[in-house]
Amino acid sequence: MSGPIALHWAPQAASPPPPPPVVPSWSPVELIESIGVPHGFAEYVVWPAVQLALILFVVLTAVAYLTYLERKVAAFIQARLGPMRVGPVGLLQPLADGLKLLSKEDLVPAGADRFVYLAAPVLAVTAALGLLVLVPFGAAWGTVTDINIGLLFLLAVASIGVLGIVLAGWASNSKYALLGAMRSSAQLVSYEVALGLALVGPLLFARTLSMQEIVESQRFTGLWWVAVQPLAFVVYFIGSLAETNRAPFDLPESESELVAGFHVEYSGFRWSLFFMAEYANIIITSAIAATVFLGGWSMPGLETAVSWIAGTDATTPLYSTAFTLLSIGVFAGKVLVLVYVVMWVRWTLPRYRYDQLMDLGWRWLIPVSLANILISAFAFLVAMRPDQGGLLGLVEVTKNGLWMGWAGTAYFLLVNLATFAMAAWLLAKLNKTAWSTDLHALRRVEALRRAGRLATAEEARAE
Amino acid sequence: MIGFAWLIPLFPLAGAIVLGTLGRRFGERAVGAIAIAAVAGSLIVSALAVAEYAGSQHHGAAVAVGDGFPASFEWIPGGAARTSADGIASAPVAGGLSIRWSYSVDALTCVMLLVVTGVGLLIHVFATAYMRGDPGFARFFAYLNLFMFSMLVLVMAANFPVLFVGWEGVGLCSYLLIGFWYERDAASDAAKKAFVANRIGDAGFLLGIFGAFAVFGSMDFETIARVIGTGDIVPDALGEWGVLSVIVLGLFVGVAGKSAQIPLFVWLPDAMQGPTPVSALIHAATMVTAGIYLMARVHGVLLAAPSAMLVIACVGAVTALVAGLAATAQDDIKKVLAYSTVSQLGLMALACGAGAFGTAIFHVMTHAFFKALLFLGAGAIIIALHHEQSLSRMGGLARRMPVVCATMCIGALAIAGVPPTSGFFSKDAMLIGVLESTVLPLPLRTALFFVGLVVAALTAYYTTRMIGMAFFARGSDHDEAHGGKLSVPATMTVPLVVLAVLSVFGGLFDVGHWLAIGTVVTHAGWMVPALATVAAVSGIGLGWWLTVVRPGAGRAISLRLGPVREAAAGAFGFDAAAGVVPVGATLSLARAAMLADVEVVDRAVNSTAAGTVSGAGGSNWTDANVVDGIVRGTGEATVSGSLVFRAMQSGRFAGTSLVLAMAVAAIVVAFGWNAAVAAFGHWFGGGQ
Amino acid sequence: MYPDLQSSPWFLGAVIAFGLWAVATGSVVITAQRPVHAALALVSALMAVAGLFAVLGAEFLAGAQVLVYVGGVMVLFVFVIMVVGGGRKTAEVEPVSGVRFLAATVVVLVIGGSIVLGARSAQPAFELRPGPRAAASKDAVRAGVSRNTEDVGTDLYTRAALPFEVASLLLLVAIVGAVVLAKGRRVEQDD
Amino acid sequence: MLTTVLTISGLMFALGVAGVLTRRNIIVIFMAIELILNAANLNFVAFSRYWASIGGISPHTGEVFAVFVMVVAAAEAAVGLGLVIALYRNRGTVSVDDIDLLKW
Repeated sequence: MSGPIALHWAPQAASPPPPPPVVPSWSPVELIESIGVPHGFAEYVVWPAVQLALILFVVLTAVAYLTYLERKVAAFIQARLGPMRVGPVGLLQPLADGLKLLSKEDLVPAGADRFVYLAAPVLAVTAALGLLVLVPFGAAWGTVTDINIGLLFLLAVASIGVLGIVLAGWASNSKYALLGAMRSSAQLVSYEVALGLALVGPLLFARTLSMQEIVESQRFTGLWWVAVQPLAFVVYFIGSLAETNRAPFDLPESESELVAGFHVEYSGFRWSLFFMAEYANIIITSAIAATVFLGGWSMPGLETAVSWIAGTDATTPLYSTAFTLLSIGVFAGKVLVLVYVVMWVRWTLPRYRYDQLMDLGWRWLIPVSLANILISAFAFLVAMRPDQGGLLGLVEVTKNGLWMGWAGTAYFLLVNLATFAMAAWLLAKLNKTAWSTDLHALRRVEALRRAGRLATAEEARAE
Repeated sequence: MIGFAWLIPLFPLAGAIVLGTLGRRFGERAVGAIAIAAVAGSLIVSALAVAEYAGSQHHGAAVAVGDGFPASFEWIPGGAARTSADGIASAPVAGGLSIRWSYSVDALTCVMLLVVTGVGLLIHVFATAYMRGDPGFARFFAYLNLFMFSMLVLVMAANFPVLFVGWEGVGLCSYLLIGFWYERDAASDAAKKAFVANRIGDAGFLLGIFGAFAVFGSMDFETIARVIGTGDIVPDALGEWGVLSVIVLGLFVGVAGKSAQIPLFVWLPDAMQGPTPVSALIHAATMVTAGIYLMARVHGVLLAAPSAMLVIACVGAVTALVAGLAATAQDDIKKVLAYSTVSQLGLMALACGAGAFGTAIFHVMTHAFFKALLFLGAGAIIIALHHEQSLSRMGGLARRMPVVCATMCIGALAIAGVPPTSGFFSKDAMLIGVLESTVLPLPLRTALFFVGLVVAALTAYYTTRMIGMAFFARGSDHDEAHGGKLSVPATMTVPLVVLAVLSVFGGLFDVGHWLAIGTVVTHAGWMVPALATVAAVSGIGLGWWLTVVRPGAGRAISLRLGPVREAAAGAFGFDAAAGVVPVGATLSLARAAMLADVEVVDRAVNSTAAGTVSGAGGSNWTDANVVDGIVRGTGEATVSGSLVFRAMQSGRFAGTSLVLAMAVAAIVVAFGWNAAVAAFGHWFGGGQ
Repeated sequence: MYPDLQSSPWFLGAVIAFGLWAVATGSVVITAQRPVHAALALVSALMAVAGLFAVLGAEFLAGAQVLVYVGGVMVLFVFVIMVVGGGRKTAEVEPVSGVRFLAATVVVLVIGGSIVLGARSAQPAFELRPGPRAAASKDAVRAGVSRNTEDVGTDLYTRAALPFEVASLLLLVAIVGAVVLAKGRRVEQDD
Repeated sequence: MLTTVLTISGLMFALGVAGVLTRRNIIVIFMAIELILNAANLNFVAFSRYWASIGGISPHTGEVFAVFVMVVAAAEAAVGLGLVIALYRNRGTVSVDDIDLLKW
């Protein structure tokens, strides 16, 4: 029984957390002001207008070329060439498609609710494009605006898109469209829960809802949250596939069953609005994933690269421009990789059956994300410094974000990998005995039933 | 980590809930893993908490565990609650009955925590092998985890009510586990017997608690100890029977129920109907020592009532002696161990009565090690021999189960008190504690000391007899000739080996000295150790000679002893009396009740019936003329009245809601009138 | 940027604009002939209220309003309208006409008028300010950024912990109730 | 400033009451009730800001209240719409004027 045993291990005691990473201070607002525009007007009207115009142009072009990319990816996966005729290697194909769609007639079916029918695609595309304001495309002036409830706002506005789909399906006065809309709304509402819950895990580490600050928090800690929240990332990714009605969850628009689902009656430009909304949604969910899980525009070595180009003085316009453009490039790269994975999945996996879809959502993803939140929160609480209410002192909450040493990093990596493994094991265990996923057992039960029916028929005949 | 000690009971509780609700969905491996993980979690947290406690400065003092909901909260509020200005209710004012759910950790709790979780973990591991293939596998571990939860609550409780919750919880689990194989009549009868015996004890225990609250004004152990420490309460003198003595005797009735003292010990031998791991964990190592723990916990109160302590010491000594004798005559291996447990508990009660509480707890610890070891070894034998429990049909197992034999021999040496095993140190300390007691009068001290010596010799004898008959005797059904080695899985042998090591070296941790409550025993002189060693060795020698060297002589002696042996096997009539006395009393009461029923009640009923028949005739006329007239008149009046009222009951939402809104408008106008006049009166030409 | 905004005329302008929007679409809710149109108008009105929340500095509430009401409750409404075939105009005149309409109008005028007049008679000292939140600066990452979500969360999980749990229980009960109600009895066909 | 918000909420409340009183479709009545609840929420937030300006209680009490109102509204919508579906299934109508089972 010697002296007190040191249970509170504080490896950070020797090394205080570093200062927050540098963010350049110059912004093109100064450029606009220098030609005589008043301050507030420049900052709140002119510059955002310029940014929005740029972003809309870039994103809409990207959407058009995503259709091209999708066709190419599909073609390569199926050992074909894909569009090759219009332009070099088919590069002008989206343009041709767009012209075709614009020149088609805008049909309204008989018996449709005209106003709702016409408004629904606009609602869907507005909900999708409205989100672009908040996506942190890059550092410094690479973002339109950054509000304190950024992620919440993104989720909220994204949820409006459901209304567009439901109303479109209903207003078409067509059974295929209605069925597609019903499926879609049920699917979207179900998976929104898992999606939102999955985002809570990384938020524990980011400690903010602001998109830009989420990126900054990862920069500060020097860790992408996917490393400490792999389970949440997987759940989020699956959920985002379902949210964007992508294969293998494309039941609302499955061609083979419902012709095309909720937009079967639409034509021409309004039909293309739905497509724009779908692809914009893919970009945005991928952007959110990149921001929350993959470090957003940040990248190890980004500052070094900038300093090669523009020196180390963070206040110069050159530094700011180089930093912003490079960070936008990094972000675009991450988003493209995710979008590519989405397409890859589409052309690789077969479609889920409807009850399997609901099973996956309610019985797997939601419990898993709930468990993830619980375990992560507990692990976090245990790891915090004793004076901040924790136990082990592996992580410290500073005003710039979380600070953890190698021990803390290792701790969180281990805990979350263990969570991952445990969740998979437990759910497999729990769901194994459930009848609806065990097709083998189902078939056996069906055979037994048939035998029973035969037996009763025999008895009846005997009487 | 003491701040997180409230987690300790929660792990097994979570395990119990998970296994109780979902357990049937998991396989046996998963169930075992969850149950063991729950206990292991408790063990880890306990170990950390104990390490921190031992390393800290508050030696001996109790440390409250945490603050806030799971650790400490207002459980049964009482008294007047005060509400502060910021809307947050503060603690109730002092003076009222306010019971908090709270834990505390002190040295005593530390010892018990380690013993309970450590031995519990080993037995859980053992049980996964023992219960393999049982249809109630998940249920068994749910109960076992629930028991761990209750036991941990019991040892960590900071006041009587919380302790009582744990006390009842372990009783419940004991009941459930004794009757685990409820389809056997014997098991369910034994469970009921244990339950009833414990109820009797609990009645006394509750009276003791109420008395303590009445006298000390609080149920917190710390407060009670403080009140006694102030000297405001005058302790009873020896031979005086004040209220303190009554409280202590009340508590001791509870102790007798839980820790199997005369006359309530009868349930413990029957409790062997439960699965063997249960016997090892609950009915040997942990639950039955709760009574000893309780006496150590409130030793301040006990020390203030020396005459009651004298009773405790005497009851303990008699229990030890009677059970020791009974153990020598048993044939069922588990019953031998059961009576041995009763006997050892008697010794511990004797030590408590003598004031040597620390040594009693010391013996609780060492006893947990070697008795759990012996029980688990017995369990291994029983499983290997396909549920054969009769000693006379065993024999020659030493070759066939070498590991079990070796570990059980170590356990037997330890319980016999052969130096230098742990049993030697703890038993020796208890004997010295009795001899040097400052509570008991001198001649009684010496007499009780010699009773203790006799019990030690008896212990050595019957343990050796059991080991000899099981492992070394020849010429039985299970001799070497009948088969080769019996396979014992590693999940069984590993706990056995660990417990064997603990049984040998457990004596090094002299917790009696560390706890320092009651008489602190110092190992000085050679007299008592020498006597104890002689007693042990002679017992062993006799046992060995009668069972292995000359088994024929042993059988002849037991034949010659005839009726005495029969009496010993039935624990000198206590077992039978437990059935006869209450049953006889109930029967005569029932006979009296029947007589009263026939003579008084039936007569009254018959005459009432006659009166009713004659009254009915008159009633009939009144009914036809008066009542029916009123009823018809009411009906007609209702029909004509309804024509008016039905118009208001349109059943429509619209009308109803309009009326509702009108009422709201009226209220708004009525309440807002003055304000409206004040603000807008000038619009209408009035007011200011 | 936040305190500036609130003392500027833009603030009052925004409140009035959102208010007009809310009231205008709110009146469409109660006059629209088809339930779907009423639902769309209600979505718009709820968005306007969310905008008011945001202007008043309750950003979290604004987000929650859109997420819960528009994304959840209104989808449910539209879903149910679709199930019960509410797209058709009802046979009767909507809203009702005649004496009931007159009575309802009077009642609404009395209640609404009293409330609005009462509100207008409020003390001029009733001034809306951002409150101690901006000043408190609970280690705000950047100066001027409101920590509204964190503050509401702290309040919700500390002072209002018990109501929060009760509310969760209420939701659970509502879920079970809704499932039981909407599932209905399985119709036994015996012929 | 407070008066502006209170006036808006008063108007919304009145609109809600008018909807409840004059509509027949039970779903639309539910929507009108949502209007009333939102008016109440607006009041909560406005008074919350007001208290924030003069201090005293926590400035977020109103917002916390509004959160609870939302919870109740969500629960009400779930149960209420479940009732509507049950009603429609059993009686084939959602007009409150046709549902007069409670009459004598």
